[in-house]
Amino acid sequence: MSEIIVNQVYKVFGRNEKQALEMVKQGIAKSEVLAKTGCTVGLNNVSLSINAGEIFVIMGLSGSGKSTLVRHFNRLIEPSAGEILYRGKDVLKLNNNELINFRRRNISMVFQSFGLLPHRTVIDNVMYGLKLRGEPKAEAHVCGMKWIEAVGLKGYEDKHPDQLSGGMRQRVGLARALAADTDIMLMDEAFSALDPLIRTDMQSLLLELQAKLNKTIVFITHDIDEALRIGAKIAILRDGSLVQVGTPKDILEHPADDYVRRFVEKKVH
Amino acid sequence: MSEIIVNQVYKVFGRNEKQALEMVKQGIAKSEVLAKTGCTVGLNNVSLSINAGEIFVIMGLSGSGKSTLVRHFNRLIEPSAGEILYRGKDVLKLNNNELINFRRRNISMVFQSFGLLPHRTVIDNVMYGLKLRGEPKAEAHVCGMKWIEAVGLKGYEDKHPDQLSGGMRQRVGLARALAADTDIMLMDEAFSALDPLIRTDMQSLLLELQAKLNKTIVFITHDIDEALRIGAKIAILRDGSLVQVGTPKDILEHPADDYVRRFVEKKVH
Amino acid sequence: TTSAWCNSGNPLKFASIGWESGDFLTAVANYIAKNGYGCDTETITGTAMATETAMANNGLQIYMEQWVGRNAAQEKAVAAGKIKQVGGPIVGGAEGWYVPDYVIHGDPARNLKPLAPDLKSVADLAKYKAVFADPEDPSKGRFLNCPVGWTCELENSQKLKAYKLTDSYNNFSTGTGASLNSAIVSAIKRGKPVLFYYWAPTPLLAEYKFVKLDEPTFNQKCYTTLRDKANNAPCGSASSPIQIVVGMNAKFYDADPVLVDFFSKINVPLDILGPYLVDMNKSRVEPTAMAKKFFETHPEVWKKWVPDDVAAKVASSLK
Amino acid sequence: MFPTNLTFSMVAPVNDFVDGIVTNYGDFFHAMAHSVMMVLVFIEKTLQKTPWWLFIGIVAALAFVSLRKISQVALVVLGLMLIGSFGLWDKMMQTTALVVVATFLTVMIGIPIGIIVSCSERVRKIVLPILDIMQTMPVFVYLIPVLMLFGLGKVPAVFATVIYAVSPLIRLTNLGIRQVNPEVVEAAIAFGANRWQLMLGVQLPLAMPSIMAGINQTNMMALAMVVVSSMIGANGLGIDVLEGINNQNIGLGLQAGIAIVILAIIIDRVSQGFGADKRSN
Amino acid sequence: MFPTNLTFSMVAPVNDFVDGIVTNYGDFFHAMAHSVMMVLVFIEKTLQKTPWWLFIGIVAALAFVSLRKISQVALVVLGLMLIGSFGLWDKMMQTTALVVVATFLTVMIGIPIGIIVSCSERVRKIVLPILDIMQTMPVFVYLIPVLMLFGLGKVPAVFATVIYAVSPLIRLTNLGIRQVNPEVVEAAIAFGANRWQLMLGVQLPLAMPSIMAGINQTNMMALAMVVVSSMIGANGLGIDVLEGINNQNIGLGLQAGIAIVILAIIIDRVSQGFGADKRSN
Ligand SMILES: Nc1ncnc2c1ncn2[C@@H]1O[C@H](COP(=O)(O)OP(=O)(O)OP(=O)(O)O)[C@@H](O)[C@H]1O
Ligand SMILES: Nc1ncnc2c1ncn2[C@@H]1O[C@H](COP(=O)(O)OP(=O)(O)OP(=O)(O)O)[C@@H](O)[C@H]1O
Ligand SMILES: [Mg+2]
Ligand SMILES: [Mg+2]
Repeated sequence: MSEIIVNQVYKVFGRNEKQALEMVKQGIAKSEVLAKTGCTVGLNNVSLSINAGEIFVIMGLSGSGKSTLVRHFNRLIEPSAGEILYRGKDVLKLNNNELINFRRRNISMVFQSFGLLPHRTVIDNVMYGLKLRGEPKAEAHVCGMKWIEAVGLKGYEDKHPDQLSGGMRQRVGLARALAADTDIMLMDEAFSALDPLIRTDMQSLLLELQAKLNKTIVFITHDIDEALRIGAKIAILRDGSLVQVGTPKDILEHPADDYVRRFVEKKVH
Repeated sequence: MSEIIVNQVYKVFGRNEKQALEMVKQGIAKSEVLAKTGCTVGLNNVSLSINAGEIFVIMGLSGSGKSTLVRHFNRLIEPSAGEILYRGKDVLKLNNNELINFRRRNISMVFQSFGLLPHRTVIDNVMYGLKLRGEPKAEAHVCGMKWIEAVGLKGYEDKHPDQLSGGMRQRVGLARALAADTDIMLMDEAFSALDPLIRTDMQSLLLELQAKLNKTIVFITHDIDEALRIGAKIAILRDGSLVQVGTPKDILEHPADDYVRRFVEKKVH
Repeated sequence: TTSAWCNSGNPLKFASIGWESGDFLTAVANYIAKNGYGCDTETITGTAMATETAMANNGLQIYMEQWVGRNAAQEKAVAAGKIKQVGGPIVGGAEGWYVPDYVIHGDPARNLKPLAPDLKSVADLAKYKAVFADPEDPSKGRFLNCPVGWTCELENSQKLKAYKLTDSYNNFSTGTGASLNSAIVSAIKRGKPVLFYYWAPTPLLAEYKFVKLDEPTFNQKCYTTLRDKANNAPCGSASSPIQIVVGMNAKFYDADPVLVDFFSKINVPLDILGPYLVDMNKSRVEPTAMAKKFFETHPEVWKKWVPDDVAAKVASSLK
Repeated sequence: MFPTNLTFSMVAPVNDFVDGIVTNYGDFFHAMAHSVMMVLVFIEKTLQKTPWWLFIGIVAALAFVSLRKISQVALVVLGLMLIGSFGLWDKMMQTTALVVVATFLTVMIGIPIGIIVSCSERVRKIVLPILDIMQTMPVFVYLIPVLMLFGLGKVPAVFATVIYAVSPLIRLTNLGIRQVNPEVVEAAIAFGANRWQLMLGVQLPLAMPSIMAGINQTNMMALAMVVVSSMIGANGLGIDVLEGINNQNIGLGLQAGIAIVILAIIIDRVSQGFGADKRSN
Repeated sequence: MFPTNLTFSMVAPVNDFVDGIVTNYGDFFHAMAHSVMMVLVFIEKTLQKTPWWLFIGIVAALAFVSLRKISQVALVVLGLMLIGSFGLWDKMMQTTALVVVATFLTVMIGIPIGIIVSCSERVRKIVLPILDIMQTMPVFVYLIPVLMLFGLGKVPAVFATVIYAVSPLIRLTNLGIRQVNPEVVEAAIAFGANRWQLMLGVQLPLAMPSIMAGINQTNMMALAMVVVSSMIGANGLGIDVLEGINNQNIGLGLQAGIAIVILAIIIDRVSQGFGADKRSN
């Protein structure tokens, strides 16, 4: 069953959004649109569907629109055109309350740049999602501590984010999303700052979660090994357009074009 | 010839620095020091030497003190104890002017969290080091544009950092350090947010720079493939202590302990 | 003898006036009203603006020293019947243009030469404009006018025209009484010449030696031109004779004939008042303390203002 | 010089208008002011009845809770003692009652408005000029009508103080909220924070330094208004300043001025202490 | 009530002290003030001699450069015309001269001090109470001695305005610099920025929103002081307010008050425009 469906979504950043959108729809290239209008193309006619309970990996060049795409799923960004369905309901048509509930219960996110609350301690950051939806403090604390331990930050629960290393901050963001215990988890380069040991642990953790609790995980990564290990499907973006979607096997064996081939090449040789 | 020598450096973060330092010197473990004093051990008796013209890779678990260590080289952090020599001169004894000149001419850095100037455009960020040391504007601009192109950001030179994707920001930080054209470059997970294609290009760029211009590069990474590809020497940190230093071959063939073995294992199998 | 106003539980509120003679009169009247008539009295501080407004609205009842015809707001309220004016607490007030004595006669003790030996009347001023030179515009002299918005400011501005001094003197607004006073005191302390408008009874005039410049004698027709801003060819005249009264709110006036009678009898002779004012200003004696001293030393004056029973109560409260 | 044929005057119509209001509605406004005044009088009386050592004790305790430094508490106590030994205790209590009520009202009004302004560009465009007017329109211009309507004394004083002091608080609350890192706000929204949670849990705490700067300015301006308050019949320390001016008694004015400054510093430090980041490590 | 046996008074010694200074050094201070006054008089005369259409033209041009919006420029022009048609052109020029000089001095003094304060915890501890004093010590307390020393009028007015208005600017400059993201500062230092470059290139630009809020407060407070300035003999719009007060001529006071507000808004908007982030995209 499709958990998320993305339907012909376009996103253009900048002042002359309308004009630039027209140009994009006419097939003018991202660099040319930028040079002519000063607008950046984020997404260009992206359509895809993500099944419930699968780990869906998104890959692509830096700046190709991965973060922009996942931000559409919880409507942190409104598309310039197109629609996004969650279990058949149009996310863009949710009213304010529905949207808040959707974010609290159904979808959580690990941010590429962490997005921690600088004025709160590690444990308070991790409990944040639970507190927002009004869970009792004691339970939230227990749950928070569980995930802090799971990401290996026990002992640091009373520190503030600015006292942590980059990878530790990333793990706080991870624990926060895990603690929220939602159906969908958006993970924007959630492991990029982690060393291989912790990273492997975290990958296993994700696989376990997905297997046991049937979570839908949208995972952005640059590491093809990682993508192949955990991804049930892989989507590859380029300049805002979707180049290929498929199982790891598909992608490895039948790359849609040269670009995809070079992406997976590293693995092959 | 040794470009940088680190001699028995300790670093403790927190209020009871003295007391905690004593405990560390007595060999008490990092987690225990944290629990007892609230102080975090950053570095614990680290000594190493880095040769001129080599790419020196630092690896280790998240939170093991890698960023802390390289911040000592350009004295963004003062050690709790120990000394740091650059070409035989004690960096800790430089007076204010000497230190500024050292930072302008001899050492540049790519920050893990980028550290871009949010109020300046991409090109101004990249030219920043050159402007600081008073190079003529026109030349600095030419040089800046050269490196913006090299990291693949042509067309974005007039954007501000908040209009870029994570990987693009990282590349701005990279271009800024490259443009400064110093003897030493400190690269704190400088490629972590980059996709494999751009990443490979950047690795080649570094190797070329090192070969042609004989730059000394201190490189923090979590990617063992990357470490093996570009590193002349690899140092492995754990809980602030140096566990092993050696050539990739050394490390692969004679890991000092289980920890190191697990780190490189992924490659071996 | 009792007061209808106070007996019905109303507080009797005096305006705090803010200059020495007013403060002294207020303290005297307040003391008698409180101790002699058993009133619940209060003295409310405020600028003239605030207290005059409150007088008209019955926020205050008594204003012990009002100069008739010298305040536009007050004139309006009187005309509208909101304020009644009675009695004459001070007789013999003065106002005019002054210079320190040393400007005319010199002061050998301070080594000051007479800078304007022949200065007698306003007509001589043009000749001496350099003596009173305005630092902002030294080609003219500076005349320190009275605070903005007071009636005297308008009169003085018209007088400058009438005395043909507009080309030789700048009309300087001092803003407030306090800054006028400070400017004069500063000049005196430094032995500098200064030309200004002032009034009496005040500690300033009582303490230092000044010379009041002669003006044409009072003449109602000319005086009217002096009070008309729009008139560009006024003729010279001294200001109208001064009348100082007690102002009271009309409601109070109607309600309490007994106290009205008391207020209308109050009068402190100038020769008694003068030294008191200097004392208040120099040795910083509180007005209430000054009033008590006055009650003790001059029973012959104040006992005339009240019935015997009230006088007795006041006298006994002094012990 | 501006050509005179282009000039006109609004003096007469304004005066007539105000006259009309005072004549027709004066009683109504006076009655309204009366209840506010009773609150003020009650606070003032309570403060004045409090024994001096008890008052100092309470303030010292508050200061300790807020500042957590014995040396600071000692300074607070010393300051109050100094005011007392100037013989200004009673007047201080009157001023304190007025300033505390005015500051309280200002904060209650200013922070919410600041928040609203920060949420909407349109509201900001409307509110900003009003703030400009409130802060620069000379107090005396509107004080006369207010005085005519509300009577002399405390009520118009509180009124004027709030109007004058609320503007920087609104501005700084708005500024602080707008400066909060958008990435942090985005993260909070992504986890389903509603407006209220976002404001209370993220934006306000992170805007705290600016807001505290606003509260500091509010305190300062409220105390700067003490003299003006006395000009319109409010009792307190301002009276001595006025008397000092009128009678060239600089020492008297200075003493009261020092008392006002001490009061300002105490109120400021204690309130800043409560707002400060209590992060221990 | 505070026990009376603990009281003492500093009234007499202070009065004697001030008397002594005025008597002995008054001439010296008057001479000092004279040169400042000449500058002020010169500016005022120049402004007054400028034809009104030229002045409006210059201000409109400034506003255009700063605000880049025709509608805003039109409002500025309209505002000035309104002041002119109230017949207050000359007085406006006098006030403008005073306020512009005072604001200029305040900014020249306030921003550097704010920067110094932001660099050192120790300096901050010393400067902060001084700011408290400057802002809350009632103007009139020190104005009378200042007046006696410097003479009536413009100079003490500028003096008082600067003292009163500089405090929020110092505070907000300090706050803004301290709030700059430490990671950005670290990066600048790593590339060899010296103190000067760090301040000018990184800290000040990033602190700009706070600093501009400080300049806004400075403008507001400088214009709030216009009436006080007139109380000590400085010409300008304040005179009409005083006259309005003393004659209960509310309309007259209101007209001048509106002129002051318009002036405040124009000065504020134009200066804020110059400080605003000119980022186009
Ligand atoms: N400013 C600070 N204050 C307190 N503790 C700090 C500070 N900076 C670093 N630490 C602590 O020092 C330790 C080492 O941190 P460091 O940033 O050097 O780790 P790292 O090896 O770079 O990790 P990562 O791979 O996650 O970036 C961590 O435990 C961290 O909590
Ligand atoms: N707020 C914004 N304003 C303007 N342009 C933006 C904004 N956010 C993203 N962009 C642009 O949209 C494009 C896609 O950005 P996005 O962050 O989605 O890339 P990404 O695929 O996540 O890259 P990375 O791997 O580097 O994180 C980029 O060209 C970027 O410059
Ligand atoms: Mg991204
Ligand atoms: Mg690090």
